[in-house]
Amino acid sequence: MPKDFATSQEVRWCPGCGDYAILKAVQKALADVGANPANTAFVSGIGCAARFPYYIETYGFHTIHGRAPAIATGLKLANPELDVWVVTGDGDGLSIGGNHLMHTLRRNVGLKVLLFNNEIYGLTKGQYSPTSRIGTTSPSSPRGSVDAPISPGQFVMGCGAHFFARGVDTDKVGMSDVLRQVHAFTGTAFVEIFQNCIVYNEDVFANFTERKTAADTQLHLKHGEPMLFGENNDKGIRFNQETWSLEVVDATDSLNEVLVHDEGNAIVARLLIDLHLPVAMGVIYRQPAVSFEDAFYAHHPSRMERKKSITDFIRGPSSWTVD
Amino acid sequence: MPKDFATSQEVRWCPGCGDYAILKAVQKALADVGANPANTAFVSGIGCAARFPYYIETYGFHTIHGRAPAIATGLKLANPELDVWVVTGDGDGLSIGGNHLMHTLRRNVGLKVLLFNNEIYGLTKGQYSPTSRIGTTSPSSPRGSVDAPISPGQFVMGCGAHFFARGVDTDKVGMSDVLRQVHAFTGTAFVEIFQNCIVYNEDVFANFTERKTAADTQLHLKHGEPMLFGENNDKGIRFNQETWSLEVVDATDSLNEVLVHDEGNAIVARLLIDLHLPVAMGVIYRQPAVSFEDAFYAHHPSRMERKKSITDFIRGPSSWTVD
Amino acid sequence: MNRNNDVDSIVIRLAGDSGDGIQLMGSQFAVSTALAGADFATFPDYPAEIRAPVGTTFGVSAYQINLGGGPITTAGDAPEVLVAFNPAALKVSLPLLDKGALILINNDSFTARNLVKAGYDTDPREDGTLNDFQIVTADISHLNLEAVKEFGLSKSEGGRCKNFYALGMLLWMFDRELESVEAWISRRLADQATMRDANIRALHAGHAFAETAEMSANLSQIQLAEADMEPGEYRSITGAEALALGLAAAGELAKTQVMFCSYPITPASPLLHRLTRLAEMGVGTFQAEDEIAAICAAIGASYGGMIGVTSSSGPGIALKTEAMGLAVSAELPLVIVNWQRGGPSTGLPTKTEQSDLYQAVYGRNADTPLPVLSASTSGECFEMAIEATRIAIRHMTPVILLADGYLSNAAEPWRIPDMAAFEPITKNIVPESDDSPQRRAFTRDEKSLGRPWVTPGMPDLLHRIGGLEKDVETGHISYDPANHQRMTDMRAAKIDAVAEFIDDQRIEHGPDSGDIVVVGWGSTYGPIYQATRRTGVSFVHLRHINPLPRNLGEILGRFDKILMPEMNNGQLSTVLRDKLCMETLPFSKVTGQPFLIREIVEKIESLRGDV
Amino acid sequence: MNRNNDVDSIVIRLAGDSGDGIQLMGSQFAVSTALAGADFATFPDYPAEIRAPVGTTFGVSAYQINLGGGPITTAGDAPEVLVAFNPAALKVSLPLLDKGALILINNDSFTARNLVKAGYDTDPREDGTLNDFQIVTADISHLNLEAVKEFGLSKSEGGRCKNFYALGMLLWMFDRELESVEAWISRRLADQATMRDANIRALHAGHAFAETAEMSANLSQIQLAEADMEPGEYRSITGAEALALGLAAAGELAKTQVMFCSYPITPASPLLHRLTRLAEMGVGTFQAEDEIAAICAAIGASYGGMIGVTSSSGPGIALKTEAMGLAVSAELPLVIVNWQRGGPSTGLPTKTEQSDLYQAVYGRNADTPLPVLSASTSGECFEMAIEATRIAIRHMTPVILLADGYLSNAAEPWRIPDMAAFEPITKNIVPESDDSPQRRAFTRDEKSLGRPWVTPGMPDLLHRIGGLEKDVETGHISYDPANHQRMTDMRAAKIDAVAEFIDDQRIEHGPDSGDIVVVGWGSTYGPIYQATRRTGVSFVHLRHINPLPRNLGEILGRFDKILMPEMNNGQLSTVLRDKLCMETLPFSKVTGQPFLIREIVEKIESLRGDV
Ligand SMILES: Cc1ncc(C[n+]2csc(CCOP(=O)(O)OP(=O)(O)O)c2C)c(N)n1
Ligand SMILES: Cc1ncc(C[n+]2csc(CCOP(=O)(O)OP(=O)(O)O)c2C)c(N)n1
Ligand code: SF4
Ligand code: SF4
Ligand SMILES: [Mg+2]
Ligand SMILES: [Mg+2]
Repeated sequence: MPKDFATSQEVRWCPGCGDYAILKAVQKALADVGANPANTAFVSGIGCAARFPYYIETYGFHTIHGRAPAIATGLKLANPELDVWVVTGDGDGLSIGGNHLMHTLRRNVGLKVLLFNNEIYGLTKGQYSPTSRIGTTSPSSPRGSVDAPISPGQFVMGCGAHFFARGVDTDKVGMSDVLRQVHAFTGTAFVEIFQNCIVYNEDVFANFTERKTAADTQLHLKHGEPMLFGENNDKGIRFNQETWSLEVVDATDSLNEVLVHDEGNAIVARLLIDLHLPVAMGVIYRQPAVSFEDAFYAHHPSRMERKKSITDFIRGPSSWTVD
Repeated sequence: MPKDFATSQEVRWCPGCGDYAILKAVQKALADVGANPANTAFVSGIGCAARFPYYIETYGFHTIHGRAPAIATGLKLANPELDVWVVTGDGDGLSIGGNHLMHTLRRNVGLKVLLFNNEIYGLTKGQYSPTSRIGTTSPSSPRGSVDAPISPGQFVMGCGAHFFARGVDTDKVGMSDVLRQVHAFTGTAFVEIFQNCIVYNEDVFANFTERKTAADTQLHLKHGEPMLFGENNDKGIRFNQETWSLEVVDATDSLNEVLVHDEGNAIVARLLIDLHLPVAMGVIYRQPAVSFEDAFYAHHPSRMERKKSITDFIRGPSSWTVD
Repeated sequence: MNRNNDVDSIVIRLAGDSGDGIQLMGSQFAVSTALAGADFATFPDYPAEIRAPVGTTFGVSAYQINLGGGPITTAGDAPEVLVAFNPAALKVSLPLLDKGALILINNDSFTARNLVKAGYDTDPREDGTLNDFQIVTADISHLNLEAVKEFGLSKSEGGRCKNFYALGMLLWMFDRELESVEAWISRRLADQATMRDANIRALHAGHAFAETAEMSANLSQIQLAEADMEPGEYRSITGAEALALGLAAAGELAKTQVMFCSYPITPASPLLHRLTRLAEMGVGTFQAEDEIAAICAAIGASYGGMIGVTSSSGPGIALKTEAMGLAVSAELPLVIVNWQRGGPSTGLPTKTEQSDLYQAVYGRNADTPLPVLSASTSGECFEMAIEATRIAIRHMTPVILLADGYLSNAAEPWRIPDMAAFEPITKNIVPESDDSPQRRAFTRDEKSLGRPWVTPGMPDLLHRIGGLEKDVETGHISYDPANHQRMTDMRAAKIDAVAEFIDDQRIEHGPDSGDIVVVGWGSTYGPIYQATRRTGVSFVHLRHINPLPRNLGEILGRFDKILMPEMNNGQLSTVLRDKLCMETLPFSKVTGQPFLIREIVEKIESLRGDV
Repeated sequence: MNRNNDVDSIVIRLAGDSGDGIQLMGSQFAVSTALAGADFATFPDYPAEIRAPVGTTFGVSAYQINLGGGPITTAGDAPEVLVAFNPAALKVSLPLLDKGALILINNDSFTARNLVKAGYDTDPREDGTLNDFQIVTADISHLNLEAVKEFGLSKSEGGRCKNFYALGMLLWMFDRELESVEAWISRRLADQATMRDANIRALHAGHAFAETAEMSANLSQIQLAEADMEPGEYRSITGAEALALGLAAAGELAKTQVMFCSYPITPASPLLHRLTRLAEMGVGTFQAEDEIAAICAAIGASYGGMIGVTSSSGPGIALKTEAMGLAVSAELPLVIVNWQRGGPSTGLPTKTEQSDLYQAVYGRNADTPLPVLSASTSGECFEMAIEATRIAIRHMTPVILLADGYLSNAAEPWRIPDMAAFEPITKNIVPESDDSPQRRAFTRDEKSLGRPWVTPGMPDLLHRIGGLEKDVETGHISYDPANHQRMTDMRAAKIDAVAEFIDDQRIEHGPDSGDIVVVGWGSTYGPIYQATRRTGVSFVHLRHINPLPRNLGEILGRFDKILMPEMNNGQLSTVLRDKLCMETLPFSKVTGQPFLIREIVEKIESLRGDV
């Protein structure tokens, strides 16, 4: 039951914050897949998002700003049997923590990384973040920010990610589908979750997250199925080789031209990540590969068991006796 | 004259190190473009590569491990008139310094970044680096490394780079061509230089850097020209839409299918980066955009000039007088 | 509380939900108070959560003001007037009050639901909880809505005027004018005419209501003594505001731009926010990707010829320590501001503490000394920012300036200084000589040991700097053992040399010698000031912590006991034992809260008992 | 030099090009020395450059050995025998020698070109430079090539045997057996038969040559006193080796695996390299992307139930200080090893120093105390690694273990300990109770104040930890002021409690009280030991620096003067003044080089003059 995954702690996000819906979705997904709470650990950095572990009845470690992936890597190495989740924000994960994220991804450490992207630093009261759009006005950019933002999707692909997915905080169906697949993945499963910060960046994603228009503004991907969207699946996505880009076509006319989603295609994944409207959701890229901990243990002569005692080693290459 | 750019300091790399050739190439390129030494600054981190500033007669700052891009950003902001070069290694730039590199690239700070990739930590005596291939044996991986390496090219593209080029340490012609273009670029110009560490990682790139076979193993790109290589330019690169990948074709037969290099095409750039043999060289991607410092100054109400005195501000919103 | 009488000073605490506009109300009250000639000090005390659930105790936002005849140096120990906007505010504030305090309660908010949220089983207004206090209740929410009805606002919009209604009442109580607040509302809401008018109406309505018969039966006007302040022009200022202005002023004095590079963190962010508004004074702000990048960009800016400044709080400063070593080694100027907060680790981020002194004085690898300064009051942040910059440029060194979470937000009246009274900040001169540029760039001033500030772009001075050990004379890399010793000695001597330029330590007040001297630093200035005045003991307060003023040892040597109240576990005591080899009596309070005056008074009295 | 006689001990320095195999030759010489019953100490001294140009002075690699009747505790002040493989080696070594020293010169390398590279205008063999010394020359390169000619090696391959040729000569001089070296060559070059045989041949040829008439006329055999060493089994060990073995042993004693997470840096990397070879003893190594990731991964591993260990040198430790605060706050065990090197900043990375003591004891934000230990000798790194781990697990705290660049590489004979003599390392028990898991996970042991080590995967103990302040009893987040004070006090008390478990301080030698005591810590042990023995003054050496042994103040109080030699600017003096409020006499040497015995002897003598 999802509520078995709720802790006794009072949840302290702002009323109306998108984090509540994500918490619910994760609790539900863990219940759905029958996760063992004692074998599950949530590791987070610092930020509003990073308060997450206090609210979920598993092991939890609220660490320091930006370092959750590194701490989680150590945890996973020490106990590869655990399900280790990392909860981070766009500041925590992509500003101060970018380096650890990069190396986690390239190593393919078996972590489930949920990045709550609200395009703002929530906890420190609303400064622009590395995902904020140019021109974002905030306490640290009263005349609008000038920094070009990073695309989380392009960044993780550039780091050699093996799993990249997207979801919307309030989209129960889409989120629980994605989270189940995250749970099943070996290696780093990275999810960008569009999260609404109602206090400092209200409705930045409204143009595609509004329920009413979602069918037309979101493209829900399923491996092996054509990329269709719209109220009646009447629109599709086609690759235009002239312009080397994706474009929307009328699916009723030209169904045969509509791309079929192949999760293993890194090139199309990058085109999908850049798609503006509709915005691609679900598992955009998945290319399984051996996880870092598996490679580590496979390679470790004793699989971290003590096969010899110190007394077998302590003499070194040569020793002598004084009597 | 290139030798005007040599300092009085004895060069202290290992005899035979690829760094010597790069130093020469840079000295020559600066002389060729008529750079003003007093207006040029080289900023480096720590590593063999990072000793570079001592050997070039311009301003120079040998800083700390991984932080050169951040220091250079401050320098460029303080004086945008300077030509600021960053010299870094695969460890300095991509291990400890990955985060700063990422943010430099997304912001498009006007720095010329030369990353000497020797796939090893030279200065600390040969441990494997984040670009070392799986299985690299080194003092810290006596049984071979297990970490999957990062691709510098994919990484910088994922960070939103606007300029990515490649060169080989000993390739005078290619290097000086690339360096001239780097010099001319506004924004972050990033070059991966394949550099031979003869002590700890000799000949890792020999399969494509050998002079004799270079014509067949390197693809030298020129904007607007077909992607041809081979002794007689008899081979070409074609895009296979079935497999979404690049492949080698006989250029005499199917010249019309050979791709024409478009520096602005980020998708093809990524395919080129992954090309194994031939290895793509030269300017792989270039998509000019406003630099961070230009955006910063354009946006700064006084362009960093003091327009008002403290006495105009010091009263704040209201003041009163006590007599 | 001493109602119906003239009082010397009074402590008022406003408390309500985060959404109630308490901070605004408080700061407006402070300013209108000051305009009428009172001295004041404030202490904003708000929750860690951004917007905690309405009505909860952990969502309570408070603002404490101490006002009256001066000098007022703290926000006061126990509030004598409490304005409680809801049951949770009452609940968390009650333990702070002494018997007899006046509590003004917003009746409307005492609903069953809110009582439960605050954790009250029964209504405190009725169950005897408040027996020891004077209670005045009013239906503030309701009265306010009535007052602004005509503007046709929604219920929630109308409700947002409530703080001005209550402010109107307060202003009547203290016989203050409404003009300044009215002017402020008009400025702030210039383009929202309806809200502007509604707020002004609420203000007047609250004032009028307090004046009416029903209210004034319970509530009477209080006449505050006028403060005896030095003549001059004053403004209200927080530490963050003063430090921002100080940095800008330092830039002007040095005829150089200021490049401020930082990464947001509580409670350091307000300085960043303030500085973004000083662009026309030659101040640039760069929000870096992390603290390391921030200090590095500042170092780069200094290398490029602007004054590089960075700021953070403890955990962020920790990340900067490696780069500080580079700035020491490369001999570049740099100002590092630390707004201390409760620790270790994330600790109590919104609470104040002064526990980063060890880190500032000793917290680097190797022998890496640098000057450490500290600001005592919000206003003093201005001068200390100038002093830090002056030292950084004169000695070509990074300088740490310690402030804290309390100073960042606390407002006080500040006499606007005459800028002409500050000496310009001058740079060391590049020697004219035939020496190599490298040597010229490292020719140090004989007295300050600061080298010239040579920056890329200057013709004929090309040279190279870095973090490897350098020859003490030529500035080239040197692995020579004897040279390393000389450089180590030079770096120590350079920081010691700062003492030759700074003012001698003075005694704030009290006798020149005697049984007890109280030694403080930083924001404990306020409570120590009052406690030592009340008890008549001597008070020494440090602004320069490394190096210490030359005469400090001599001064302290004239007293039998050195009492050191600190919001940490005795860190300044370590420094004084280290540098002066003097026995001290540490007096620690590590609760995230400033000292109360009475705590220090009691300590002094108990010590006296011992003497 | 006292030739043709039995000598008690002798100091030999081998010096040549980086490519000459000096380090290998030195370490083999040390071992064969030891096998014959001599005590020894070594000091490898190599250049900062990876492979500096051949023949240059900055490319000289040297290895100094002090051997003979024990106890030998330093590599010796002035070499009495110098083997100079080329002019550059002669040039840089000469200033270290006293008059009368014996210099063995490889004639072949004294070419015009090499003389120029070394900066000699004339040939020092002929221009009188060496008049004060005894000179023996031999055409070592040439003789060696002759000896290995039959193996058909290339000239450069053949040349690489030269160090063994010279080693053969040395072994004859000291009347040592060739077997151990031969065995070593056979093992090392097992799969390169030709090189193996050629090296063995060179070794014998050198030995035979020295024995021949021409040579022995100038060079005579030296009989070294046998060391009076405690009976037992010995091996040669460096600090990096001993620390690696100590960590593995600690894991075995705690029945827990060890996860070592680090990022390469000089001179810390050798520990990483060593540990990669101990995998079958339950040791894992993770090369992280930077120092922050390294300590964080170690914290994660500790959280997961393995012993997390990280290591670096000063600049890298600086980067770890924020995360140390997290480990303190979360109360997790962790061992942090600092191999100190010359600073500030990049400083002198290949040179030794002990200047990170401030950083270790005071270098964190907030009140964040943690235990600090220090290893005195290479061999002692073994025990201190165990001690650090024991404290970390007992008190559930990060522990800093200080070592330095000298210890990392210096070899000494080490008596192999009996593992059965070490007490097992036990973990605190999770209390059986009906309390919430959170509270149980934070129920501290009464004496050590360490909490139980509860790790994810344990059923029924789910709880949450982090860096925000926690309730002293329940472990839940707490913003309560009084609780913060209690937690601050608890954290201080926990570290103080370490003193209850450690051994009392002992006096190494000398009287129990008197005029002078010399106090040291870390790798200055060796020279202080000798200097105090020679002068007969008392010697106290610290292994526990925070907290200090309980009886330290009492011991030191019995002496009039406390002399503190340190390879820093007086950092331990600060700690003693701070913790014991005692006046000390700092004696600093910050040159990147270890103290010479005579420097300390002279200091003691001059102090005695004063007494
Ligand atoms: C070392 C350090 N630097 C800075 C901070 C301040 N800080 C806390 S959270 C945060 C950013 C939060 O943004 P994000 O990760 O997007 O999370 P959100 O609050 O938006 O969920 C910052 C800068 C800190 N706690 N520690
Ligand atoms: C903070 C810090 N960590 C680690 C080091 C040690 N270190 C110096 S250079 C280096 C890596 C060098 O590798 P790379 O950047 O590839 O340069 P290369 O020597 O191969 O040119 C390391 C780990 C350091 N100097 N400072
Ligand atoms: S500040 Fe934004 S992200 Fe943080 S809790 Fe409030 S609404 Fe959510
Ligand atoms: S170690 Fe390698 S990279 Fe470094 S100087 Fe030598 S050859 Fe060049
Ligand atoms: Mg965010
Ligand atoms: Mg490298």
